[in-house]
Amino acid sequence: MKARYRRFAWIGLGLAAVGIAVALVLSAFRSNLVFFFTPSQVVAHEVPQSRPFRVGGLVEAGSLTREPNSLTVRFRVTDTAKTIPVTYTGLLPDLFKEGKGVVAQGRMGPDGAFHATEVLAKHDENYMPPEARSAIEQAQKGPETMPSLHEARAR
Amino acid sequence: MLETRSLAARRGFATLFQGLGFALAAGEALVVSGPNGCGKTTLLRMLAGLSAPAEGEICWDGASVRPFDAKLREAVAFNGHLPALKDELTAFENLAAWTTLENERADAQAIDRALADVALARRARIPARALSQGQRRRIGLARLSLSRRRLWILDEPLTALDSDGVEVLETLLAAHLEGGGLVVAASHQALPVPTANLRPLDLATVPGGSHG
Amino acid sequence: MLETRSLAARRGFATLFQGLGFALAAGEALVVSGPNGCGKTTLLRMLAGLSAPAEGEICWDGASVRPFDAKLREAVAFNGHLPALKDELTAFENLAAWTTLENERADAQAIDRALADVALARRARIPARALSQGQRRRIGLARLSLSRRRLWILDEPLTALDSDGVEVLETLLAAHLEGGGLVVAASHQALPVPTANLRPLDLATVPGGSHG
Amino acid sequence: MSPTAVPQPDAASVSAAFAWALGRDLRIALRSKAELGVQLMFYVIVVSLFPLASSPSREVLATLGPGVLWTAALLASLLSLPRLFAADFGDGTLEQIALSPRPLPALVSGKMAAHWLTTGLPVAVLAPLLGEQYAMDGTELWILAAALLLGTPILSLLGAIGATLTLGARGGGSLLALLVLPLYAPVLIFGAGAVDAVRSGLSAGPQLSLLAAGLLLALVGTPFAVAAAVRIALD
Amino acid sequence: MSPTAVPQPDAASVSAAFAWALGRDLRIALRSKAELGVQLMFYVIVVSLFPLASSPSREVLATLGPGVLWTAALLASLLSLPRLFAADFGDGTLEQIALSPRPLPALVSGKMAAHWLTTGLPVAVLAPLLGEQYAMDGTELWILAAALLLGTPILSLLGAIGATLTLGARGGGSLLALLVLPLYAPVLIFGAGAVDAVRSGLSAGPQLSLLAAGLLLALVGTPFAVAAAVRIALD
Amino acid sequence: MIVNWYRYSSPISFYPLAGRLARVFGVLAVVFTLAGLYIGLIVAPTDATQGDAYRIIFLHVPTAWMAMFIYLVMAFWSALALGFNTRLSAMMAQALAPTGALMAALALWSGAFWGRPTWGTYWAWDARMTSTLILLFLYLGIIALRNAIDDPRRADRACALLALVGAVNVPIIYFSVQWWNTLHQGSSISLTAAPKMAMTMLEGLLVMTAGVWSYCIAVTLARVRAIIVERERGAGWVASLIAPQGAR
Ligand code: HEM
Ligand SMILES: Nc1ncnc2c1ncn2[C@@H]1O[C@H](COP(=O)(O)OP(=O)(O)OP(=O)(O)O)[C@@H](O)[C@H]1O
Ligand SMILES: Nc1ncnc2c1ncn2[C@@H]1O[C@H](COP(=O)(O)OP(=O)(O)OP(=O)(O)O)[C@@H](O)[C@H]1O
Ligand SMILES: [Mg+2]
Ligand SMILES: [Mg+2]
Repeated sequence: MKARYRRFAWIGLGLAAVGIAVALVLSAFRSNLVFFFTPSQVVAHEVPQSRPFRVGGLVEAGSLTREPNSLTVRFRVTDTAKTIPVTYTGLLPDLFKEGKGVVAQGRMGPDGAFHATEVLAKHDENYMPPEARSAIEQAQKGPETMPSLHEARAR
Repeated sequence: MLETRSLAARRGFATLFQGLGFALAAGEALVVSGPNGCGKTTLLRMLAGLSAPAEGEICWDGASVRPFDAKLREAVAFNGHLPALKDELTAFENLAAWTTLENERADAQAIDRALADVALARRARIPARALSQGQRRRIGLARLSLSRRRLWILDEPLTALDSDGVEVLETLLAAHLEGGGLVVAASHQALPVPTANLRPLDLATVPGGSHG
Repeated sequence: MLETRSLAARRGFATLFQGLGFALAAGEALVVSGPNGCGKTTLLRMLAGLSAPAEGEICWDGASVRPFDAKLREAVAFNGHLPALKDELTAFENLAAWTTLENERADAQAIDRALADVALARRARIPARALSQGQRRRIGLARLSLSRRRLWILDEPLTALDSDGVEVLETLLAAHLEGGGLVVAASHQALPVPTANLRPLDLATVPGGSHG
Repeated sequence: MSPTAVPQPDAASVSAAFAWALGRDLRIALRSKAELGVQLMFYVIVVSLFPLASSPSREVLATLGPGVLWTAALLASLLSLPRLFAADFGDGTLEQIALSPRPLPALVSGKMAAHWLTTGLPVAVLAPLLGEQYAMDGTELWILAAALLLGTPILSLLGAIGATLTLGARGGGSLLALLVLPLYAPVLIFGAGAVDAVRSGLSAGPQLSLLAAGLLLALVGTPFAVAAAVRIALD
Repeated sequence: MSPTAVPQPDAASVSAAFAWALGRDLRIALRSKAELGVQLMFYVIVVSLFPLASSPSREVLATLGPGVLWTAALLASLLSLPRLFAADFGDGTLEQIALSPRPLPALVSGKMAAHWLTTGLPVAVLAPLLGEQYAMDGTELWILAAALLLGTPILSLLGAIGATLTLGARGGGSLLALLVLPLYAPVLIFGAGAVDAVRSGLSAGPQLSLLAAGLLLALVGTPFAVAAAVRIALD
Repeated sequence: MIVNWYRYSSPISFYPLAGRLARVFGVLAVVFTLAGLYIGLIVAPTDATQGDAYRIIFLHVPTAWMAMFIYLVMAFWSALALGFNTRLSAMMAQALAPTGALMAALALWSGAFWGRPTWGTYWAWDARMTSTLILLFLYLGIIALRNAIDDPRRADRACALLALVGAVNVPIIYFSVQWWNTLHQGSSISLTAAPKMAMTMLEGLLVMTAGVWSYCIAVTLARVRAIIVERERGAGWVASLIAPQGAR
């Protein structure tokens, strides 16, 4: 009899542990486990000052400028609340588009701009032919897209 | 108490034995013999509940048991080829750890006495690493002397024992059998068991074997 | 051939034996006996050149030898407690590796014959891990049968052998002694050596010992 | 010596079995006096190797810190895993343990606890001291210690599964590493991530709660997995 | 079977002894089919662990590359060291080897060569492939391979000394690591330094010649040291 | 029905059935794959954002799905093997591991080559990639463990246990995109929502998935047959099976 109670106690303990574990996991996922920081966090100085980090957001429409005769580009990354300037020297990936997602790796420079060493394009999960896209964009009157450097060279 | 029905053992593609059936009652000692590699050790490990038979079943106290059965684990004391000694610990500590593990109530005096009985009193406090082959086996005897298990399974218990050691084993076996215990032992030499209690089993005569 | 003078062995603070002197001629077998822990293994390891005596000296072919002496290494075949088998290799491969190491000229047929002589023909090609205790010891016998070493040092050669195995050992020992070889063996049981060649040595009677 | 079946005092008691295994393994570990020191020295050396191998710019060091301290902890755990069960398996003790009437999950838990106390705990205590080398500050060191305290037991627990599964298998050490490292990877990611988070001015909360959750789940599950693996190994 | 003392054919032949030990150990290693694969997997995993733990900025990765690849090579060597002699010691083979008429330094050299062939060489071949991950370019990869080819044999040789000295000692694995890692440190420094040098636009010549010198010295010295250590261990 | 299944749970009666099924699925695999490639490479339009680079999807997604799914199937057979000690389920698990490893490797490889043009990097340590890599390592670990244990029965049970322990990883991979805000895109296809993908693309993807699926089944069954022959070669029926060819 006593042994049986003890057994129940252990089983109860195990179940309780599993329950707590599940609760902990859920709470962890409700807070942010980040792969990148948002511009708002950058503006609020919630980012490391002394070491490289990642910034993610949308490329602000119409913000992309190129320095002549070099691969250096400037653009602004926004999370719709806040916006930060980014400079980058190098080839941009194919999917880099104004108005589309981007993840940039680098650090804050003294000029207040984010100096990227690497720019990754983050795209959404929609796949459709160009005609469909333009139809949708027409409908939404979405922002006009600028060709990426890569595509520009391909022409 | 201990019964087997059409037990078979297979290793690789070889059948070591099959159709092995016997019943062992309280106070009896099954002494398994047979040529090298005929499956004595394999049989003993099955009976101890360490490995599953390829076929057939093993019954303990009337109930069929599977490997690591709780009832069997309460009843069996297994002394195999391996000494189960920790080289870092002394003979005393090794024996104390064993008895606690087996849940025997044995205090320090009892342990010292058991070690003295196997002539290890003067070596009880040096690391087991330093003991001679026979002295290591003697710790196993001391363990049996403290054990209240009903079924002793002994694989070649005479290995490395001198004549004094054999005498100690004889006393232990006699007392155990007299008290209604069971013994299953494998050996190439005659075991010091009273003939009245002896049930010899020659594995070479069991069908299915293909030895060598 | 093999001679010792006032040999002594110490372990910890215990003197196992001292003042041990004997001379063993070609064709003779020294069979060392004595209670567990009296120093048989210790003595055999000294004679094989594996460890240095605390006192005294060992002479081989008239010359005093130290541990790992080159002359001794050419002459001695040592079968200790440990089987020196690689579990990953088969019995055949183990034996082949040994004979090459010992510089014996033995081809595959000879090795297969030696294994067949110890009734391992059908187990020659499975990993040594899968062999039974006695089968492992038999590989040691097969090795001796291929060896042309003059001095055999055997620690408890009967361990785990069945009666067939003992017969094999008997034949081997007889042939070796007849050919002028020397044997030093430790055993708790009578060894199958022709009485004419037997030189018994009871370590319990050697002074200085304090056993148990 | 009478073989009658006396009712055994507390054969089924989980805590007694746990204490037995824990006590025995700790005693053996402490018997080799140098043992604990050696563990710690290993950790110190590995942690100091990295700055040696890569060019030790201070800034790079700071980035590396958590990763190195964690990887070294992981390797220290990994290196000592083979001993955890292999010795007992080789000398027959594991047979006796598995055949004893005491509950096997509790016995192996005791062994795992002893492993953690001799490898994980010392590392968790030492790491903050070494962290200074890597330009880590107060909070970071505390979080490092907390993460290690939560994470190293998981390493011991998961490692034990690998250690028992490879018993009697060929290719010992590296096979074990191959089995265990993938299981270790999440611990490493969250463990090092916790320190990275505070360094970046974020809260280490999510990482620490994930580690805690992992620890709880491992505590519940591994004893049974390891017990099953032990029985498989003996078959 | 006649026990007359036949003059032995090539008892003193160093190369025969070397070949015997090499062949035997290789055969055992290859017997576990997965063995070599496991070694390589271990290396790949350890190399991939570091980016997991530290924040994986590409820039930092590039700095880390040589250090990580070398440290992992060193750990792969270290992890397989215990097997090098301990197994032979445990099962009595080492006794037989030491008692054989063949020259012991040659026999242990064969074992060390087998160790290198199964751990060092595969790593040296694989490292350049993994180097790509760490943003290393053509020349750097060649220098990396060259440095590893020169350096890993030193690891096997020096490691063997540690492995024999710790035979039968308590605290096995970690004691070995403690003994051996300080000996490994210079190899690591020059090895990783060679790649760093070309990366900085300098010549890797000095580092490589130091490694070569170290290798030659180790080749001359260690066989005797290891042979002596084996005899001590058996006494 | 149940009786039927029970009958096929023994290697002897499963062996011929597996042979027939393997042939059928082999043919299906070829047909579906060719059709899928035709749809994917020729019929399907280019993508608005990714251009033609997106066509890697027709290899990447089916293999990534299979890598995870095979692990679950393997864990299922492993559980059966441990629970009921059935030989055939252990053999199934054994046969699945190499195919699973291949699928994981293909998913990683195709993902990496897709990532280069689209994201701008072969590899980033984000959650999904890392956990897929871990999945590959788990497969390799199981294969290695099997090779390292001599006794096949013991290997069966040890590998089964490892497979079950490692199964924790699969949900982590699957949900990683939802839990972590990572680089990898979210799902385009789910059972609960409309596909976020043009119809032709989706068709190509599904046909390719059917092809990869059939390939995995065919290869696994063929491997099971080989395993049965190898393991049971002591038994009479296998001996009579291989004797006519004069093997061994
Ligand atoms: C090495 C890098 C990559 C790995 C390890 C990886 C892994 C995976 C895995 C495991 C899945 C299946 C998950 C699920 O069904 O939810 C998946 C799905 C997918 N992946 Fe990747 N992936 C990689 C790179 C990429 C890249 C570069 C792209 C495209 C730019 C991509 C696009 C997709 C798509 C479209 C799916 C299907 C999602 C769905 O609808 O369920 N992957 N990937
Ligand atoms: N994989 C295998 N293939 C073929 N035979 C095997 C395999 N594994 C084990 N065996 C055989 O199974 C037998 C095991 O026998 P066991 O150890 O029970 O013998 P034993 O009667 O105790 O012998 P001994 O008297 O030598 O101790 C041996 O004959 C061994 O060769
Ligand atoms: N450090 C030590 N302190 C005290 N005694 C020791 C120490 N090391 C070894 N001994 C003793 O030395 C002896 C070694 O004996 P050895 O192994 O040669 O015995 P043996 O005659 O071969 O015995 P057996 O018949 O049991 O094989 C043992 O009695 C052992 O207890
Ligand atoms: Mg036996
Ligand atoms: Mg002895």
